[in-house]
Amino acid sequence: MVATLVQNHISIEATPLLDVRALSLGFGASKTNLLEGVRYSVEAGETLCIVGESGCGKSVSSLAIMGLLRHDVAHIREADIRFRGEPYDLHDTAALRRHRGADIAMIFQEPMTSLNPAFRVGDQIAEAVRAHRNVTEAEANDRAVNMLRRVGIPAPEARVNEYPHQMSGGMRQRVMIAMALANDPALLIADEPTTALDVTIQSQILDLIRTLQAETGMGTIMITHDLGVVAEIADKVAVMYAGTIVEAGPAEAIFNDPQHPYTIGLMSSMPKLTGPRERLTTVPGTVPTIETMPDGCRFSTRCPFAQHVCKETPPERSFGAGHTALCHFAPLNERLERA
Amino acid sequence: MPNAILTAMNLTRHFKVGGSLFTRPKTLRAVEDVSLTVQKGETLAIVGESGCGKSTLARMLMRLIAPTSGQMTFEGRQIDQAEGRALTELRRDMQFIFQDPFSSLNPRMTVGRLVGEPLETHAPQLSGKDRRAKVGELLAQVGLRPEHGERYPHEFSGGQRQRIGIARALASGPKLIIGDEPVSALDVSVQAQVINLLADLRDRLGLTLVVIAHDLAVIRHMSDRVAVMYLGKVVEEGPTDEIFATPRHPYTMALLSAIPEAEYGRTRAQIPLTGEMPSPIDPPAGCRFHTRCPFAREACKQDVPALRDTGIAPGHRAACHFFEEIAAEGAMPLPTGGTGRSEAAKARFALYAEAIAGQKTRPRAQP
Amino acid sequence: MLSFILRRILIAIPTVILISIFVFALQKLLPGDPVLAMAGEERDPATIEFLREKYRLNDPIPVQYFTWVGNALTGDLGISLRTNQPVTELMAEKLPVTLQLATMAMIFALVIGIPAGILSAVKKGTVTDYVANVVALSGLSIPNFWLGIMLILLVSVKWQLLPASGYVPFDEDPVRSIQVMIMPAFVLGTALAATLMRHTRSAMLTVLTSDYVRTARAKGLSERRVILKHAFRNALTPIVTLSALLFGELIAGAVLTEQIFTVPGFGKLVVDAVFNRDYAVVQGIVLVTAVGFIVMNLLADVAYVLLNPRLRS
Amino acid sequence: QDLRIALQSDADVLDPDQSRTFVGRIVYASLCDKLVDITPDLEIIPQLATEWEWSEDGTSVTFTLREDVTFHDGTPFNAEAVARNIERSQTLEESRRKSELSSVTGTEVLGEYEIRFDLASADATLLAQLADRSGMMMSPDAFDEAGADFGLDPVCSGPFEFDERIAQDRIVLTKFDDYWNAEEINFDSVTFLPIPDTTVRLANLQSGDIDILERLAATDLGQAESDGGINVESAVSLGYQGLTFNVDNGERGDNPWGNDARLRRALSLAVGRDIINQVVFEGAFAPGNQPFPPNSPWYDDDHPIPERDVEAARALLEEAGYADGITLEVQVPNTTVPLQLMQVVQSMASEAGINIEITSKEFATLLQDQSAGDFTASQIGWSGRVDPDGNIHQFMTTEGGINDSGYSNEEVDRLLDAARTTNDQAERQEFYNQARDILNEDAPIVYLYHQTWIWALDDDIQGFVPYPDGMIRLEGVTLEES
Amino acid sequence: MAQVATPSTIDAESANDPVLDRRPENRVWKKFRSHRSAMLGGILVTFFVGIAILAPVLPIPDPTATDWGAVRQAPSAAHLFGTDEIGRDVLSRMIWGAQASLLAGVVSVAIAVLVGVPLGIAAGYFGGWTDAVISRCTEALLAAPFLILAIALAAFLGPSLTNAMIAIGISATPLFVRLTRGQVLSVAAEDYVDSARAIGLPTRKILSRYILPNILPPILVQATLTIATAIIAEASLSFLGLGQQPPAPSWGSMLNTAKNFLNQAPWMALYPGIAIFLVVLGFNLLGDGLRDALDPREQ
Ligand SMILES: Nc1ncnc2c1ncn2[C@@H]1O[C@H](COP(=O)(O)OP(=O)(O)OP(=O)(O)O)[C@@H](O)[C@H]1O
Ligand SMILES: Nc1ncnc2c1ncn2[C@@H]1O[C@H](COP(=O)(O)OP(=O)(O)OP(=O)(O)O)[C@@H](O)[C@H]1O
Ligand SMILES: [Mg+2]
Ligand SMILES: [Mg+2]
Repeated sequence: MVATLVQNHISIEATPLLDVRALSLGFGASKTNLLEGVRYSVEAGETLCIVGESGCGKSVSSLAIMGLLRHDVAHIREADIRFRGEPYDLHDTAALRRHRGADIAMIFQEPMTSLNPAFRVGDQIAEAVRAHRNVTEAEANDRAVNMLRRVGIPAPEARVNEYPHQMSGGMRQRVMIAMALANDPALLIADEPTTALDVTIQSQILDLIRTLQAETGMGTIMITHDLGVVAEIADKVAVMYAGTIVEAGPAEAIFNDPQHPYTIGLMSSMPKLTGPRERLTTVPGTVPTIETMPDGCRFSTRCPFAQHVCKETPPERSFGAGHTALCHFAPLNERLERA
Repeated sequence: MPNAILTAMNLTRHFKVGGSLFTRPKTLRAVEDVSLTVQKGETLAIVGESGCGKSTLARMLMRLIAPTSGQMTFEGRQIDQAEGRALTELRRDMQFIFQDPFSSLNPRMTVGRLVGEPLETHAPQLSGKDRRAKVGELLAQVGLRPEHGERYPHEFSGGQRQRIGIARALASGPKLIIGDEPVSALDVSVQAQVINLLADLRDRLGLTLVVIAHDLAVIRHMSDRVAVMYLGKVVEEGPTDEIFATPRHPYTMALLSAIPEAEYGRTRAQIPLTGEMPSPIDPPAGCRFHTRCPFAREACKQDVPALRDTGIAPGHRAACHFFEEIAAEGAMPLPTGGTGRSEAAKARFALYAEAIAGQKTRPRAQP
Repeated sequence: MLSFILRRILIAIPTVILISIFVFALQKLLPGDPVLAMAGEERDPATIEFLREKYRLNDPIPVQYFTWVGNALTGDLGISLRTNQPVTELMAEKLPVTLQLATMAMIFALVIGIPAGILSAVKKGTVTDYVANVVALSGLSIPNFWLGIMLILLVSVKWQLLPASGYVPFDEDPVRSIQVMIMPAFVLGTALAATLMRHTRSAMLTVLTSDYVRTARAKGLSERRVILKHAFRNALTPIVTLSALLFGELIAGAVLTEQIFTVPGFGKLVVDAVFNRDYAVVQGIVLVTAVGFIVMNLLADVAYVLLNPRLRS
Repeated sequence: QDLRIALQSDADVLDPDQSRTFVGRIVYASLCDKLVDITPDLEIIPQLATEWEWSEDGTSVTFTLREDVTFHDGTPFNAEAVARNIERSQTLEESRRKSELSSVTGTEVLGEYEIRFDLASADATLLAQLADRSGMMMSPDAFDEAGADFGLDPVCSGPFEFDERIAQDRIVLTKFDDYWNAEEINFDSVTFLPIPDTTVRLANLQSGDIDILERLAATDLGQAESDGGINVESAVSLGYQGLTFNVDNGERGDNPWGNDARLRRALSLAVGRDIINQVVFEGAFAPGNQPFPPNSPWYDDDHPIPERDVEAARALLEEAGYADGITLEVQVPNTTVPLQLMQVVQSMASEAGINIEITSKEFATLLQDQSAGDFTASQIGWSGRVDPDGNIHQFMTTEGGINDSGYSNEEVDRLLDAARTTNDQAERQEFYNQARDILNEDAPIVYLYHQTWIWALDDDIQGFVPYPDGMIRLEGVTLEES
Repeated sequence: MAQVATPSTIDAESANDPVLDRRPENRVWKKFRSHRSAMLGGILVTFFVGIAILAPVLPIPDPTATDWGAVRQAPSAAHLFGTDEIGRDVLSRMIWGAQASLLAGVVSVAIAVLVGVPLGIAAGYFGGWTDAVISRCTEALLAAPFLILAIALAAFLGPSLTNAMIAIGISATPLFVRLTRGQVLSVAAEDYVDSARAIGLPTRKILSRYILPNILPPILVQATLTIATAIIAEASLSFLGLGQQPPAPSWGSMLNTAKNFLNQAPWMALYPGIAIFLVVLGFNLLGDGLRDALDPREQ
């Protein structure tokens, strides 16, 4: 099964696995879109990291793709998405449900609360299998045991019969991963899968995801705001600020050659483990709320370089090899000078 | 120790837990026999995996919970049994910053009242007007505006709320502030704001800080000294630089090696820790770390290691039977160099830092 | 498990003692001489004096109390002043009746209240939600006696569908027994259904926003399965606890309902006993309902534990 | 064939010697025969005793008994049995019949079926007592064995024998095959069902769940009559309803209303008894101003029911010194009819300047307060007795057992005692009339109305005879399924 | 404590901060007004409170004036809602009865809240013996049948509307004790309560400023539900002669009388029944709205 999947992925390599060309949506009565023209793509076998501060819309965008946003509160205003080259309709609930858990799987940030406390973990995994495959209960249970083994849980035959509360956070997150991968999805969306965990456990989980990805060739979207995790795992990075992707590109380019002032600010805010201990450079101010969202560049209220022109929608500038940034002045060192 | 402001001797705290409907309660040894000294004016950091007893220790130091056994002194006064007036006074001199800025502010009180409340208790002689002025001052001190006093906590972002918490802690004019993971709940850009703020306040007001965290980069950035905890015990302590450069306890090493570094291509060989952290309800005998220690030997299963001087730097101590041998094996892997930023990128970072510091820029005439 | 139950029983003892003292204090507080109520229209003084002696009503209250407790411990709750029947026998006769009524009412309440609560939570803010809430509130605000009589007039008199009142023991004729009990159970169940509906709704609303429900959806499960299996299973816990608390209300409500439909159960027994100052019966009933209440709560706790894998280990 | 009868409440203990409720007596009518019975016109007629003869001075009476009677347990009925019954009624500690038989000093068995009762003095009320619970004959063997618990399984000699009882649910009696008058009895069993709510009682009849109900609410009359499947029968009761004033019962008797009869008479004048009857009882009850209803032979025609006269009432108030009006607190049982009644009275009285404050009380409380003298006025009534003495003596004589108003008048005491001891109807009537002259002036009780017993029956029921005592006698009653 | 002017190094908040309306009362009111069902509830309750207060000046017949010629008359132009069993105007009695019924509902719930909440707070916050004693008494009270409790209290206090309210209040108290205790247990575990202890705030103030305001919302909701029960309980109590004394009207006693005439005069039950329903609905909608409006975290 693994083999066929890998083959499949080779045959469709030309088109990205998931190609979000434009995604805009708003909540409730608000006219301003929370997500504005979000675009990114991920290919099979590749890891895309979405970074950005808390509340910028990372989770909302992935929930939208999963079809897990409530239709009565979230209004999708624009959605041009392809999955494996085919149009992917965010309004077709039935189709979304077929995709969910089968081709596209998701794991969430909170391992402690994301598993149903009332059911055995084995049943919860088996349920995911049976939702999409026509298998017997016994087969589904076997699959559950196998999956637990694959995510490195010792004695999986016994563990399937345990309840979530009997497991530690790290184990639960592994169960979540096992559940997400139970149907060999083509795409895994991991929404801050390690934020709630210790560094030692975190590195185990990241290793696990990496290994599994190598085995099955699935594409991964990893949401995080921990740049350390990004540096470790990402092939590509998309930097999100207030609902827009302000910069995207190969991981190396983002780390070593960031273009957008926000990306630079973010990198500067990280305390370092080596080198001299200097006062941290920060991104001053706070993120605008949806009501106070400025026109044009959304970062303009906090950007130390903001000029009048920033009231206009910034152009997307390209810096080669898929590295783009939305800024009037990128590259800064070329377009700006000291006053 | 003439300069010690807070000392703790053999602090222990047990909880009765479980006692579920079926079983009798078990003893959870959250903190076991911890001794610490905090010097006036220094910043002491306490690190450790979650659940290792950091918060319990902090709350004990703050006397929010009583120790099961052990002594504490504050400026030479015995405080472990303080009650009533003595406790109120202690709380003027010693303040607390909570981990979660979202849950630690009463959602139904305005910020002004929240910050003014410690004044009400500790400086009752102040008139209402003076108190309001003082609250405005405090808010300004943490980078908020006095008008913000009329608003409710939920109208603020996480970073702003943490500032409110800090303003509140500063209100009584404390000598020592204990922060229980004051930045863990914040994301990097906000975290940086709060870290800078704390550093400024410490420098300006001459505060002593005890900071709890599990992010080692944050620790390294903020502290003078570090104590590393594992499963209720301090396993290593010493000056920050020594701990990061020459960690001696295998747990400290593992912790340091597991931190992903935010630099492209920079990696470090990991010291793999197997298994999960044991439960404090039933801690392993001997060295508590032996179940996960890659260097564990027979002796570790029986003998409880004491904190010993490492001889690397004054005050650097580790609780491991074999740290000399492990160090000799050269076990602590060094990070690789990373790919490094381009010159253009470095220029951009410099430009950014200058702009933040107030340097104006203007668009270059485009070619 | 056993030790848990034992501990709970130990905790309940002071409650029972408190209740028994309370009931005895009542005797002192309540005006209306039981003997006067019993002596008949003529109120012959000799009879009155004799009855006082016979039922030891001249003893000081504490003496009466300890006599009663002593007898109660041996299973003797005295005899009814009104019919001369032993109280235990009377209660043994009435208990199945009220149990049947309460059970059927509870079933009604559950069958109506829970689905309505789930529906209105799932459809929060829609017309369905409003309608369900309004119906629930009307269930709460229509007095039982009113609803009861309306039902009798419509169902029994006008449409002649069900017997108007009375009782047929279940073991005698199950079908008829249930038929007779349908209306009273429904009336008793409405207010309960309303309460259950409101609570189910709020429990479901909490659960529906929880992470594990999101997880269930992310697995691609059908909405039906997400709601009925994942969400409801967890919303059930508070509902079970509540249902036990509602037992008290059920008994209180049974008083009026049994009166209207002439169901010869506990409620009717207690009303008649109170009005006739038949203290032995009042005391017996209060004691038994109190114990019943405590047992219900105990069962709820056990169910709570059983429903909560976390507490089971 | 089973006959189902709905009663207003549950009977108490089924031992004629211990029993005290009205509904209990309805059950006995089918369960226990008495020495004598009454006609609808209140004449005493034979039942277990075929004839009786008074001695000259009225201090003894000799009964000849029916010979073909056995109790339900097979024990034969004879003079010996009667003697033991009387003895039990007089000596059983729990017996509530003692005062009713207080005039009987002893019995003498004269033959198998002949017995003489010896009396302390002439007692005109005795036969009427023997027409009720005091005259009910129980199997002596059964009561000897059961003692005070006889009521759990009563054994008498009536047309039906006891089968089972479930408290508050039903009492089932089955036909007694050896009944002396068995050919008059047409049912295999009779079931009594207590159904307190009048609306529900009627609903049960309409839905066919029962065959007969007693005490239909007057307000339901129209509905019952308009229902083609229901017949209604009625009889004015022997009892009365009124306001009892505290004239001299304890400290609270010392109040304007207790001290000044003019006030009480003013109130009596202020209320329109016809209006009450029309508004509250749809005109079905009988207005009243005496302990006996106007259709009773004992009614004193010299004091007819007064017309409502607000002016006269005001004048009396003024005369008593309350020209500006006066307040009267009345305690009322907290049930629909009394409350409705009192609100009507209240409304009418207010027009005469009497401000009535209604305090509704739960019945047991009301009764206690009343007997303890803790009241000013109390709305209460009396279910009535066959003999006139039962409606007046114990209420109006100084030592009367139920003289809650604390009324005391030597002349009245004398007249009422005298009326007891003569068997001459005309002479008794005269005593009562003389007493009435005084009592009408003093008005310790203001009588308002006499209830009418209303039975609603399935129209398949034939042969039902309404009796003023409110009992249901099943001799000759038939049910023909249509 | 050394004071230094705000250092420039600390990020000052940008000056143009947009918060629409600073005053909390205004915000609560605004939120409340935009809550459609809450407004409906408010209007219903205001309407009934209004007629209860205005009863004396409204152009309606005397609620106790009897008319022997018009007993149990169906609604007509003369009597819009018909007349009752002794010829009184049902509309007028309904309007006057609003007073007694609303009072019965509100006052008895107020009693239950004022007694139950402090006890619940004490039990929940102090725990130990205080909790044990309060909890046991509460359970005992919960287990005792309402009717018996009510009769005893009625008898003890004497029959009147006030005492009926007290009786209902006392029997609703255990519920509030329980609810409050549970809430306190969860609120007391919140960080902000610890933060109050950390600044050395006395217990008294912790209870009044930290615990009380935060446990209020569910209590508010329960209170509005209990108002319904209380209005109906007044009816049951007037059945025991405990409630409003005749001839003064209350909806409960009107319904109680009406039940005997459901066949002959259904309007006697219909209108007070509808009034009770509307008031209960009103209070519940109001409660839902208030809870949302008072919660600063709720949008
Ligand atoms: N149902 C909703 N209604 C209105 N606003 C919403 C809703 N859900 C999310 N939001 C808003 O959308 C914004 C983006 O939320 P999102 O969860 O995507 O942030 P995030 O980037 O994942 O942050 P974090 O790192 O904290 O998880 C937030 O400001 C949030 O308040
Ligand atoms: N009140 C309490 N009752 C019972 N157990 C407790 C209590 N407080 C803490 N513990 C337990 O004590 C241990 C140490 O907890 P503590 O909160 O001090 O850890 P921590 O190091 O602060 O963890 P984190 O990083 O997650 O905040 C944990 O196992 C915890 O479950
Ligand atoms: Mg998120
Ligand atoms: Mg902690």
